[in-house]
Amino acid sequence: MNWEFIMKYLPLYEKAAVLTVRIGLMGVVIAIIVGLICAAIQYYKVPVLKHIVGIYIELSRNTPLLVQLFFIYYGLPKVGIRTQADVCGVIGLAFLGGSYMAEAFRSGLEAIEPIQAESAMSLGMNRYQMMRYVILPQAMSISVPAFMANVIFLLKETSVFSAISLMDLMFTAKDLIGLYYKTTESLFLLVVFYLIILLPISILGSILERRLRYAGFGA
Amino acid sequence: MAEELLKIEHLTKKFEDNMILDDVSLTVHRGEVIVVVGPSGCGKSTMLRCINALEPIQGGTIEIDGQQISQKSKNLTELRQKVGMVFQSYELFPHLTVLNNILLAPTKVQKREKEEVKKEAMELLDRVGLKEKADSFPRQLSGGQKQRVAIVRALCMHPEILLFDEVTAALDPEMVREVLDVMLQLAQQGKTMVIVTHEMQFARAIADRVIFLEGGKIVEDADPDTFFDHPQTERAKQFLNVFTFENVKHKTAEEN
Amino acid sequence: MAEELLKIEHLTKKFEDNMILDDVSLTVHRGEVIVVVGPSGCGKSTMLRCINALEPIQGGTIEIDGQQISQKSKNLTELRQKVGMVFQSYELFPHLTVLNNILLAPTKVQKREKEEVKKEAMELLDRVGLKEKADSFPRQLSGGQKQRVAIVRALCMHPEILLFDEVTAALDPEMVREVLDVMLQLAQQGKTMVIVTHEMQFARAIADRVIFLEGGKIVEDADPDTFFDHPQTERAKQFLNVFTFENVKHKTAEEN
Amino acid sequence: ADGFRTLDEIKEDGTINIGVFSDKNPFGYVDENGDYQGYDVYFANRLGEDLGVDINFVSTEAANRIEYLQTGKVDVILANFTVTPERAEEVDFALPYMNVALGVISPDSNVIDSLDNWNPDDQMIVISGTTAETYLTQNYPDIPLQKYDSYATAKNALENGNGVAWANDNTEVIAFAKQNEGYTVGIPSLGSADTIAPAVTKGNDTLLDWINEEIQTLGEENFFHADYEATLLDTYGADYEDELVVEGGVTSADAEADSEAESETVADETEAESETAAETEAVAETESETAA
Amino acid sequence: MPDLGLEVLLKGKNMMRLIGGLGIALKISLISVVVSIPLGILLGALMTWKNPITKAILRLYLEFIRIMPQMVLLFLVYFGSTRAFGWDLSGETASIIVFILWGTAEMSDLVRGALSSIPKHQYESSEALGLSKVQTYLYIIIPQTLRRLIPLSINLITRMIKTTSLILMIGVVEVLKVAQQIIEANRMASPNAAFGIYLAVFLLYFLACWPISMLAKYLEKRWK
Ligand SMILES: Nc1ncnc2c1ncn2[C@@H]1O[C@H](COP(=O)(O)OP(=O)(O)OP(=O)(O)O)[C@@H](O)[C@H]1O
Ligand SMILES: Nc1ncnc2c1ncn2[C@@H]1O[C@H](COP(=O)(O)OP(=O)(O)OP(=O)(O)O)[C@@H](O)[C@H]1O
Ligand SMILES: [Mg+2]
Ligand SMILES: [Mg+2]
Repeated sequence: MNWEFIMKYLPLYEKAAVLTVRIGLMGVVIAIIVGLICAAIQYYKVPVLKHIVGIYIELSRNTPLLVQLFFIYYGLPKVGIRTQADVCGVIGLAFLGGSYMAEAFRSGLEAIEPIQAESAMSLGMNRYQMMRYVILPQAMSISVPAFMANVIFLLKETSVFSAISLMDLMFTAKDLIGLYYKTTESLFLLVVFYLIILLPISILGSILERRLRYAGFGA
Repeated sequence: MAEELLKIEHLTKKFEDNMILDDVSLTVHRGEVIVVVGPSGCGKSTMLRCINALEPIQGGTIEIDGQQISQKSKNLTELRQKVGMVFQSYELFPHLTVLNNILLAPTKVQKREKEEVKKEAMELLDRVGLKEKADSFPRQLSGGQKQRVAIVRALCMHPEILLFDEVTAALDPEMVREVLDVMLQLAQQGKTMVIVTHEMQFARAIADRVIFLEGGKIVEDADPDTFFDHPQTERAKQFLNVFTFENVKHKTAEEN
Repeated sequence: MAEELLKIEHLTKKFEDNMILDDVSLTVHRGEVIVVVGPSGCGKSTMLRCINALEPIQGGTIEIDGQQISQKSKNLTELRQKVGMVFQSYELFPHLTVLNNILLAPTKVQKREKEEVKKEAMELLDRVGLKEKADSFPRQLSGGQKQRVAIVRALCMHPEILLFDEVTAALDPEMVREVLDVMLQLAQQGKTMVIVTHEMQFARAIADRVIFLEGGKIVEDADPDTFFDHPQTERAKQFLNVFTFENVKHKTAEEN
Repeated sequence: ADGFRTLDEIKEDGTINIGVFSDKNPFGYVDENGDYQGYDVYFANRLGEDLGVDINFVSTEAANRIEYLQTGKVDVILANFTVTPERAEEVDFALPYMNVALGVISPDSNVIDSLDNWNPDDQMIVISGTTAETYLTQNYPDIPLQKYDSYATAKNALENGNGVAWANDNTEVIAFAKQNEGYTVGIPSLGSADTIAPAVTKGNDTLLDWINEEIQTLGEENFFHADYEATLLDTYGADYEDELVVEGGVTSADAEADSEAESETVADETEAESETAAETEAVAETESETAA
Repeated sequence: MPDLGLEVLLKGKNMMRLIGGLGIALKISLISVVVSIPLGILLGALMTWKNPITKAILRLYLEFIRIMPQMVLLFLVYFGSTRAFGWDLSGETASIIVFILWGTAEMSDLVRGALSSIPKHQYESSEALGLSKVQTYLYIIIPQTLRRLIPLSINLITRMIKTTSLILMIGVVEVLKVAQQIIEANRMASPNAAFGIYLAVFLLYFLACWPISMLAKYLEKRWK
């Protein structure tokens, strides 16, 4: 292990980690928004739109992110739709993550017994009050484990951004291997940085999940 | 006779093509306690749900306090506040404490003062023996405690009429008793109630009138003594038979 | 007196440091029907589970047909075959049809001829009115039907004694009746049974002896008429009170 | 062995693993029938034939080539591998079979003909692990590079306008300009004039010696000219033939200096530059601050 | 209408080559799943062991595998391990190794979940009928666990197929690489082929994964 090399290229990895996290989080945030909209459309069974959402979810869940990115980044410009690499990364992640988030939210909503809505209604609440005070708070907390799993999944998926020339962690490692042939050191740094990013989120996720599973409300 | 609080006339209700309630008419006066009995699937729950406009109806009218209620009523949420409902399964909001379960609707829907409602809620909780559970969450309560909270929650909205749908069906005998005792109290206070139950002894004790529903039709409508001791129809007799047993032990004893 | 089939002597059972069964002794003779009643948590289920060696015991002995049974018994599976057990929740195997649920143990454990067992199973199914459900899966049955299958499954092993643990607690009244009727039939046929139930009328009708358990101790052991009409202990009186109601309606009627 | 197979072991096995590009038309690519084609592949086929073994082509990316040799995943790399001193420390190069320098191609609409005064907002497309990347990283650290790991993606990126220009071997960019309308090689020659040679795992002398002998022998029949005519003529026309092809392992500079063929191939390059430059206009005068 | 790559797709063996590339992806996923299932069951069972050292090691392994992006795992095995241990590993073998490592981790988690979702009274009623421990597992627990497991493992196959798209990064010629080769070989004749070819790849992956996930969904619903 060449520590000199490691120290020298540490800053490069730091920069890459920032980019990984930044684009990853942007993708996750948009995925959440997309997911919420899709889940709402499916929950309220909005005509026409619900079919479109259904098709989107199937397409997105049954194709790899790398192929989605290749199509967006290299294919679409041929019909005049051009995107910058970072924008493309965010779009790709949101396209993929949107369906995963939608499923997480939808299963949260569906896990709530209809009797909850009915008792809210029989207490005289209108639709908005019912959603705001009864359904959403419960659905959100039920979705937490799936939600956290999705966040980790999406951050992991950013590793394919290297294929569209985004200087993320994976890219940096690949590049250094190609430039200086220091495979062991480059991979070592790569693993360390992914652990630094993902381990805390994973631990947070399992804490939240345990709380919800064993204690539930009122822990 | 006291004023007519609930007036159901020629109610029909279908699920797709199945006739669930078939020309049901029923008037409940203020202060009256009506018990509805009948075999499983005869439409008891559906009837209660129609009164609260939780189900769309296909024919007839339902009036509460002189105002017609249906899913299309403009003032539906107001009308629903006149009707308190308690269901079979624990329908407390699991993410709120007992107290917040009770306060939610009075403060958000009726926009009443939080402090005032809180005072009332604590008094009611005290009366059902659950004062010290105010800050517990539903999952920390037993089934019987949950149902008593659900009753308090409904009461705190000051409804004109209370509907109970097999509120003790999922409980152990002692818990059943806790809940039924609360309902007996309410009856003594003169609350208007429509109760669906399978507890025949309780029905006889609490009812002013017993309604026997079968196949979506009201087959009998009588005072409890008449209904339990001299049911008029063959069907009601059969139904009541389910709850009585003939001794078998003597036979076995002889064989021994 | 008929031979002693089940003999429990000075049984103690703890969960960690909680004494659940405290020096319980009970003898059941061939052909006897014993009903065990008592408040929730008093140890009724635990007692039945000990008889079947589903729980390790901390003291005392349990003998079936003269042979001691415990989790360490060498011939445990043989002894268990002498005891048939039906639980509260539908414990049919969901991946097998009704018939295969019944055939599994007789063919795999007792190595009996499949055809012969099948013939017997179909006769028993017929007797509980479920012949045509033989090829259905458990999820296609109602709760009452599942429990009747569970009873047939236990019967098909030719047990010496049958244990029933609140088998109707999760059922609607009519389904309750279907299942209890099957049990009444078995009593008439002279089967030896130990039954835990909250259906007091049924208990009275079927029991040769009623055992009242409280706090892990046998508090009363009497014939049903004595127990229900003249309970000896204050606790038993309190317990039975849960099942009787005093009329309240006249008061309300006066107030109106 | 130390992560490589000797000549005898390869012969015994009956198959040689050769790393080539599969997306670098016309040097190494796969045609619509799934067969490998191109200048490098033509040579590779001949190697296999003369060795008397079957060939297993392994598709490589630029950045993988050293890795593949060092971990023994291939026996030989014939993937347009430019000889550099840094690489020579990691692998052993055989005699060269082609000349190369760097070039920069850009769309006609915005021809880049100098790397000075670079607009910091513009990005230069390069392929990860190529000499272009190394050269620009060392000599023009301020030019933002947009890096791709395959030829296919880099070319797509150029077409799609993701970067303003693409720096690569001049052979490659010239070929691209000839094959695609609307592109100009604004800087035809950058850095040192280099050569392209087969490479083997460091220390695999038996295989290295055999390849060197083979290249020398093939020179007698003008094999690489034939290779050019079969694979590159369509793209470059006849003009470039003498300029690109190195026959018998002897560069024009070597020929003039009459130096020994077995010597370290890298050593003599700087002397070669004036000679090469004089001969053509397409491969222009190289700058003096060469990497070597 | 400019040519967007459809002609190229139909030229020569191009379509067959793409499908062949997908075949490699399918082959790798299938082999990996088939190996992962027994290994996962074994590991899931080992996880229930009381031995704290076994437990700690297994947990470490599972957590590491589940946290690292699959691409990193591929690089670690393909480049890292060949360096460290000096063995010769083809890209395909490396991918199978990674997918088995990953699949086993996922599988063991699924097994654990499936086992713990079998209600306790299933064990008890089986014992009460006099079935021995072995018989209980053989006739009652394993059949029920498998039912829960089969849809989940089918789902794992689709996840693996999707992840095979990454193996072009370690030099395996699969669908995406074939697509790049086709685009490259036809750059002159059809400069816009990237659109059609990548679209075709997108659809091919969809056609491979969608029926499988539908099957999983169907089985899950049916065996609920
Ligand atoms: N949402 C629904 N869609 C279709 N049919 C329904 C629906 N809800 C109830 N039914 C049917 O309507 C009939 C009456 O149901 P209801 O729940 O009112 O019966 P019930 O008298 O309350 O029975 P129980 O004593 O079992 O609660 C039943 O046959 C039931 O199958
Ligand atoms: N596995 C266990 N671990 C610890 N305590 C237990 C366990 N099972 C039962 N208990 C405790 O043992 C006591 C007796 O339980 P048991 O289930 O036998 O009561 P029961 O008389 O059957 O009550 P019910 O009428 O509610 O079925 C209860 O206090 C219960 O909390
Ligand atoms: Mg009902
Ligand atoms: Mg019990």
